[in-house]
Amino acid sequence: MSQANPSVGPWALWRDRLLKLQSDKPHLVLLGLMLFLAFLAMDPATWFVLTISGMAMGTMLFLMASGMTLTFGLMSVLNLAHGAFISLGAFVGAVMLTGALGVYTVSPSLGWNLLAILPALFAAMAVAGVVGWLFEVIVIKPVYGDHLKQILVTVGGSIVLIQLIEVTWGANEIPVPRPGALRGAFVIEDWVPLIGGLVMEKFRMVALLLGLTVYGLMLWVIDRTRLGILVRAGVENREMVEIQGYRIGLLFLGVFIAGSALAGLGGAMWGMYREIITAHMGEELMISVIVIIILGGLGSIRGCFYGALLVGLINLYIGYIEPRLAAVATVGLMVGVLMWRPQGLIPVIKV
Amino acid sequence: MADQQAVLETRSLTIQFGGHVAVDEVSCAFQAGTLTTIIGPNGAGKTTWFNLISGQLTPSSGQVLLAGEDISNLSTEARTDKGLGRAFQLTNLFPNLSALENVRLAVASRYRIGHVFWQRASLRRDIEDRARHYLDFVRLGHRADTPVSYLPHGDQRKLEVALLMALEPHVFMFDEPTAGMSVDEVPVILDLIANLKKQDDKLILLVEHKMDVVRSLSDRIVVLHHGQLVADGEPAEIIASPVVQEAYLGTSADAPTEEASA
Amino acid sequence: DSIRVAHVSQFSGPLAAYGEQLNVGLRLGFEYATDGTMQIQGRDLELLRKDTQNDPARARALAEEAYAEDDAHIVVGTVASGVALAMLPIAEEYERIMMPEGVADAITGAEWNRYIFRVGRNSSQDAISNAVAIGQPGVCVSTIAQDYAFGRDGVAAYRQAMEAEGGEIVHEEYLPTDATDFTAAAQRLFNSLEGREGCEEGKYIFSIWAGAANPLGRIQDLQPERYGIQLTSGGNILPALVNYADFPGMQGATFYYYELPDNEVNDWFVEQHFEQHNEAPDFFTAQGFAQAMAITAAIEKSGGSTDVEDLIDALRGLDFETPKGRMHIRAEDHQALQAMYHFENVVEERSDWFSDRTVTAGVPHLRGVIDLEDMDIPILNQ
Amino acid sequence: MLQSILSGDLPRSRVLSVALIAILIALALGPFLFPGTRAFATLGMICVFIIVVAAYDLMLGYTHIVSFAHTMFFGIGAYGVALGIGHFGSGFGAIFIGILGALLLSAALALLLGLLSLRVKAIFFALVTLAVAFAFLSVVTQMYHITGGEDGLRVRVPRELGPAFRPLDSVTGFDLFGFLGVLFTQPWNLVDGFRDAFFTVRFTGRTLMYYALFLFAGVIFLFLLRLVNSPFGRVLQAIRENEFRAQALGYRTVLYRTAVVILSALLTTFAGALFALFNRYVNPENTLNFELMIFILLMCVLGGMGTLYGAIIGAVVFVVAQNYLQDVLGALSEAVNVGGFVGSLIEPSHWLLWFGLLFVASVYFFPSGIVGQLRIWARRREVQQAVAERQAESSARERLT
Amino acid sequence: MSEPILTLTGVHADIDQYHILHGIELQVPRGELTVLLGRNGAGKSTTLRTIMGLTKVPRGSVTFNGKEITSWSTSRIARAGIAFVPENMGIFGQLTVRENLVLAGTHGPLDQSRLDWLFDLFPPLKKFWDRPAGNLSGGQKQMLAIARAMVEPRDLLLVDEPTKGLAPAIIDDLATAFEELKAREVSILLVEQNFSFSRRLGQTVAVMNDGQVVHSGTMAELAQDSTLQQDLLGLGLGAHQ
Ligand SMILES: Nc1ncnc2c1ncn2[C@@H]1O[C@H](COP(=O)(O)OP(=O)(O)OP(=O)(O)O)[C@@H](O)[C@H]1O
Ligand SMILES: Nc1ncnc2c1ncn2[C@@H]1O[C@H](COP(=O)(O)OP(=O)(O)OP(=O)(O)O)[C@@H](O)[C@H]1O
Ligand SMILES: [Mg+2]
Ligand SMILES: [Mg+2]
Repeated sequence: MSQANPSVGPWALWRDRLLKLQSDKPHLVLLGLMLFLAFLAMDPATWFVLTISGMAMGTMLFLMASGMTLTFGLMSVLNLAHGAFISLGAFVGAVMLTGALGVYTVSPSLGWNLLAILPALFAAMAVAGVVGWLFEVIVIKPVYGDHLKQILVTVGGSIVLIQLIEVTWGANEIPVPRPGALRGAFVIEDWVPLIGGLVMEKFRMVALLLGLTVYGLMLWVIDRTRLGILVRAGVENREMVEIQGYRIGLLFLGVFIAGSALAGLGGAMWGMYREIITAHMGEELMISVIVIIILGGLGSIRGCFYGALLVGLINLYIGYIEPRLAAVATVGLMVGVLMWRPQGLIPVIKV
Repeated sequence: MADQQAVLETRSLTIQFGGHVAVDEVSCAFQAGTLTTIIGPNGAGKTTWFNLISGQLTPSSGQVLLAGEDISNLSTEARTDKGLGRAFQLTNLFPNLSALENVRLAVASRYRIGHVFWQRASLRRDIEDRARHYLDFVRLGHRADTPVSYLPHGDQRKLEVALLMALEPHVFMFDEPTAGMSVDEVPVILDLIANLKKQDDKLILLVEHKMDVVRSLSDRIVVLHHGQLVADGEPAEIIASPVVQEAYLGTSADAPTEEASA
Repeated sequence: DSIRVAHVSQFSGPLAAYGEQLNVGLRLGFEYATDGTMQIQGRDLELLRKDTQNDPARARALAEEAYAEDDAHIVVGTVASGVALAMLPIAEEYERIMMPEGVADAITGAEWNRYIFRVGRNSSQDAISNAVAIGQPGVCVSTIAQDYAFGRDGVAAYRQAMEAEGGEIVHEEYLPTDATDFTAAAQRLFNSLEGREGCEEGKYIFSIWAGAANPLGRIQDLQPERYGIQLTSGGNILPALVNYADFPGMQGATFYYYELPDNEVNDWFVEQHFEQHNEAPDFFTAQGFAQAMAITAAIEKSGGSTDVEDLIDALRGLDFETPKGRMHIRAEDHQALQAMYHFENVVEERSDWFSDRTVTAGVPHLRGVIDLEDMDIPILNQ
Repeated sequence: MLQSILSGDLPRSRVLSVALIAILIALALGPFLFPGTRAFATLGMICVFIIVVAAYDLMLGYTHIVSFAHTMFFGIGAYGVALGIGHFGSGFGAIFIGILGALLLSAALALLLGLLSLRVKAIFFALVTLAVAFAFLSVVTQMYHITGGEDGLRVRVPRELGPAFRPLDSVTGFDLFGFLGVLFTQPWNLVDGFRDAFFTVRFTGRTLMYYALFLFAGVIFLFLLRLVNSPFGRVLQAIRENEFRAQALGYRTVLYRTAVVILSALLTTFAGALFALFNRYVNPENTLNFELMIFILLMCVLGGMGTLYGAIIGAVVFVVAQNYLQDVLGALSEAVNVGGFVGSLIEPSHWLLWFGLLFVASVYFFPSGIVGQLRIWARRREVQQAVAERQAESSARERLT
Repeated sequence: MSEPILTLTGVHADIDQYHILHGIELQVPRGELTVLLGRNGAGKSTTLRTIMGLTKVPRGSVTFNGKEITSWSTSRIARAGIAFVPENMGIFGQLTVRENLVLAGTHGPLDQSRLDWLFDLFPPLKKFWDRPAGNLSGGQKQMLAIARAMVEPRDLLLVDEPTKGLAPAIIDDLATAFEELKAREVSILLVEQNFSFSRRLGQTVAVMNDGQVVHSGTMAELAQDSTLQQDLLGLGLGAHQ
């Protein structure tokens, strides 16, 4: 303990590395810290279950939040109607699962189930995308560049969308059958050390996979294609992008459609998770979505992913330790992170 | 050296952005009643140095002293309070307010009435009169009621100067005041600056790329290059020096010399 | 002079469906009670309808409006407990009858006044009947409920009744009202029951949950049967019962499911409902029906008088028939009481529940009727 | 005189002046012009929201601080009074203590928020406040043994402010809309209509409360009007336009911003307290909800940001629409009576749909708010008139020569 | 001589309710550098913006390469082969220098030899290649803005006051660059206050005042005639140049 000179030797090296890590990769540091603290606070088996479940919950939240951060990051549009698109996705998904594809749903075979799930997810994305298209043209286009008006207009639009959902599908809560193969849980064999005998919900595992896939795809598009640069430039100065010869209107429209479709996808998944859906379901998620996208750094896909993981985890950990504090803990986490990093964990947009 | 205390002084002032040292150990002192021009290639660190002095940026190391007092840790506002005035290189005004209102804000700051909330601002004739005075000073009297965003670029530059004047500081810092101003307007602004110089207690710092302007106005020229202070002295001597010729005026140097010789 | 009944409930926004069901039930009930004449004791019946938008302030204003401007004799209130509670003082101010629908104990408890009559069940009734349904010595139960008055009251009543039956409450779990992820809670519930001694007659997790995201499904996913734990819960609206398909064999108690009660009124009600709406009547439709039956019975008892004191006298101790069976309004706290239905859940495919789709659902099958005498429903307004 | 009361900031549009005068009369004589409890409640809510929206506009319109935590302060005021009365009984002392406590808490929270806004900027700040407001809401809901949770608290106002107190008996009112209705639909019954339009006003403690509310709204509005037209107000504008430059001019923008946030929070808290006293019931839905926040924002933008008069216009238009749109739809769907999808669209239960559409449309059609738009029109007319005059003059001169 | 690459006939322009241009008549000969002069507020910048389709044109017509482009959208005009360096530079501060240039190359990857030429002209671009453009100095931003317009071959360059804020050495290089562009048959319309710079490069010249073109002719003619200069430009100071 009694190091003669702390500024040399391996200690200093490690401290420097840690400091660097802290400033370069705050998201990883935070994630690690949270996992570690939780590990101290509970027994390993519980910790394991909560961690896996929390991550899965996180990726599901990511599916829902990614669309919003995408539209914000790429076109600086703050779409508070995002929640309505989530609901829309959930309803379309539910209708597909109960109606046209009902038969496949009931069968316990994974193959048949997939025949039901995949079209349902695609339909949710497609319908949300198409509605997003109309929404962009009618509601959003006139208010590009003005966040305040966007907030107002999208809240108004959100009310309208939710009412239209109610007009179409009625104001009742609608049950969503979860396909047979996705019910229940995997049980880890008892002979596995430490975590033997634990269970993990199947649905969450699927959500985890889907979330990771979407994450990978989005990163690829943003990092490897010109699209990313282009739309970011458009946010800063539309006029200049047009002066370079690009049709920015089309570009933004495309991004918005993508964002809406992602909301639809997330909504369909969330509907299957909850098994009962209402038109207001998406709205109720908006706070989590907002916390996630600020936490990660508005507009950052990577940040959104880590933000979602953090929120998913803290909800479960705190939920285990003291459930009343879950909501406050989430917001507390966000405020704390922002005091540390005012632009979020992985900032892309300077304000 | 100690015969007169410097009004403004920077000591080993340094700032780094990432690995890039934009201002590198710059030490320099300025006396009252002088006009110093700072020249140097684009990106030499002139504006950054200004930002460090006026408080828009905090130095990585080194100090800024105003009348012997260390102001390195003061905010921009506090420095302005102490008489440090600054005009910006890229126009930086209140775009939706009228030209007059812009100047009036500066005057109100100078007379420290910003906190008054019980009076009607429009009844403060004294403030308005001063504001009009400065507006006329830069020949913008006829544009008093035009919102700034409607003013052409050159007029905005003039307004920038008017705001600085209205603050009535001890130290004036101009960052390329005449850039984009039409040729017939330039002399007006230059006269204005020259008149300031006549008031003994004022200190004027000027960043300028137009060499004829530099030569006719300056008492002293400071040259920055790669963030470092590379030359400091009488105008004629500096302009003739090979460092400046090479780094700043360009090797071919025919256009500037043409100007210079005319 | 006509009899004016104002239905002040939410017909738009989140709980609109319930308001609508109540209204349908109310109309059907009056149709039945008056043989389609819509007259009681020769007086015309006028049914007004006002939308609270689930906003308590607006609800209060509307109740005032109903009493002051429409001169309504009776205001039938809303299912949202909070809104219902907010409306109660208005009845006192205007000295007119109000019949709220919310289940909060406080309505006929702490916040009660003498103009308040509740035809619906209260949350203790729900909880107690559920305890009675499964309670016996050797039963261990852990509860999960929402963390607010409704949940806490319910669990307290449940605990009392359960202990009276000889069962044991092992652990109480409370979650925020809007919780959607129950993994952590399930983990703790399992921990509380796993390996516990003295639970020969069964280990149960009991949930009292209002709103859409019921925790039972999520808990079931984590396979409680591995620890020999069963689930138990009260009845629910039909859309929620669809998800009960995941819990075959689950037992509990409910105040209504249209195939459980066996009486004439219910037969007529179910038949008419299918005829008019082409789908099964739900929870709140029956509730609205009962409401109408109570009003009609009271006015008949008062001989057609709608004077407030006459109505209060008539309603106190009133017995009347409803689809849920015979009901009785207690004189002490104006709370109506009914027998409850002990059910067991059977998974079936049903095409008749909803007009537009076939569902696989958990259908409550009757195990027994829990009579009034079997339940000790506390009087809370003293 | 008028100049100095209105701090020289006149309506600057004839239509607006007329509307404002009409609103002033309607609010001042309201209980005697519009019978019925709903109308009474509507009048009260208009006064409450005039304070709230004007205070919010000070932040939003004049300083460009977008905060969604405003309802938090409103709620603190409302709950402060409710809890004060709950603990110390229905007296004015209890109300005073409640308000005082609420103001202190609000000031502290506003200070924190102001400090937060230093570190976290612009849209980040806006969204953070949204989440903070949500957390506050969730805390209030969860502390149900103190706050009553979602069920809220009843406010037992002192007798002097309640319905039982009757300082005056039988005052006569004149039902303006009833009379106008007769005038337009059955002019032949004018005399009867005129006679029927008189009604008896129950002048109770609640009416007193309303007038207290009205008075406070008026005074606070005029105070704010003076504030924004003072040198202080000008600095706020400067901060809104370009904070960076305002700093460079020597203004300590931190202080100004924090002062504005605190002042606005305090006024809103006070409005919340008045709301609790007038409404006699508080719950999270009514005082802390995000929806309420958006409504405040909408009133502000609809009326015209950065024009305090917008607060009045916005509050009136919005509160009236919120309270009566459903009735209009009801009448409409009865009159039209079509079935199917279209029919269900105009069902009164879907009034929110139309409300949402109005919401969106109002942002489009009044991009600078109603007041802003009226002023633009007024100025355009002035210019046209000036041009026309000049033409007339010149043509007259031509004719002379 | 061939027909002009750009012709403005009787062009009026409005900004909001203000009428700014009153019937501009202007021709830019193909392959030449035309200088547009005038005092502050004469309407020079507005003229350039109007050509790019950025202001409303209630009357008049703009013809480019024989095609009427008056009512085209800005992006279409740009794709037709016009590059524009606006007065405020309009660089994307959030993007890196590289990304700024990548975007300017609308036809796929950038041509390396052309890039090298630009790096030669404006060395800081190379130095700050992967840094956010918002952090550049005033002059460096100006360089980037100009480079962006030259990164691909275009038929016509509209440049608004390129020399403001540039050090003399760079101005010199810029002049050389314009010479080279001219040699490559690129036509240039240049708005410039720096008379010595424009006199050196300009072949034709137009002088604006109050939203109208009040004089047009060759540069040689104007450069000789100091009374004309005095008249049109008020070159009190410039006269001694
Ligand atoms: N957005 C605007 N709204 C109203 N008027 C404007 C606007 N922009 C410019 N103007 C007016 O148009 C006229 C011409 O402006 P323009 O910018 O074209 O001048 P300029 O010749 O480029 O001047 P400078 O040399 O100063 O850049 C000016 O009188 C200016 O006031
Ligand atoms: N915030 C910043 N982050 C990173 N680099 C910066 C930042 N600000 C300035 N620089 C860099 O510092 C150097 C000095 O810039 P500065 O603006 O001081 O130049 P300047 O001498 O004023 O040049 P000019 O004559 O072009 O205005 C430039 O290379 C610039 O890229
Ligand atoms: Mg500079
Ligand atoms: Mg210009």
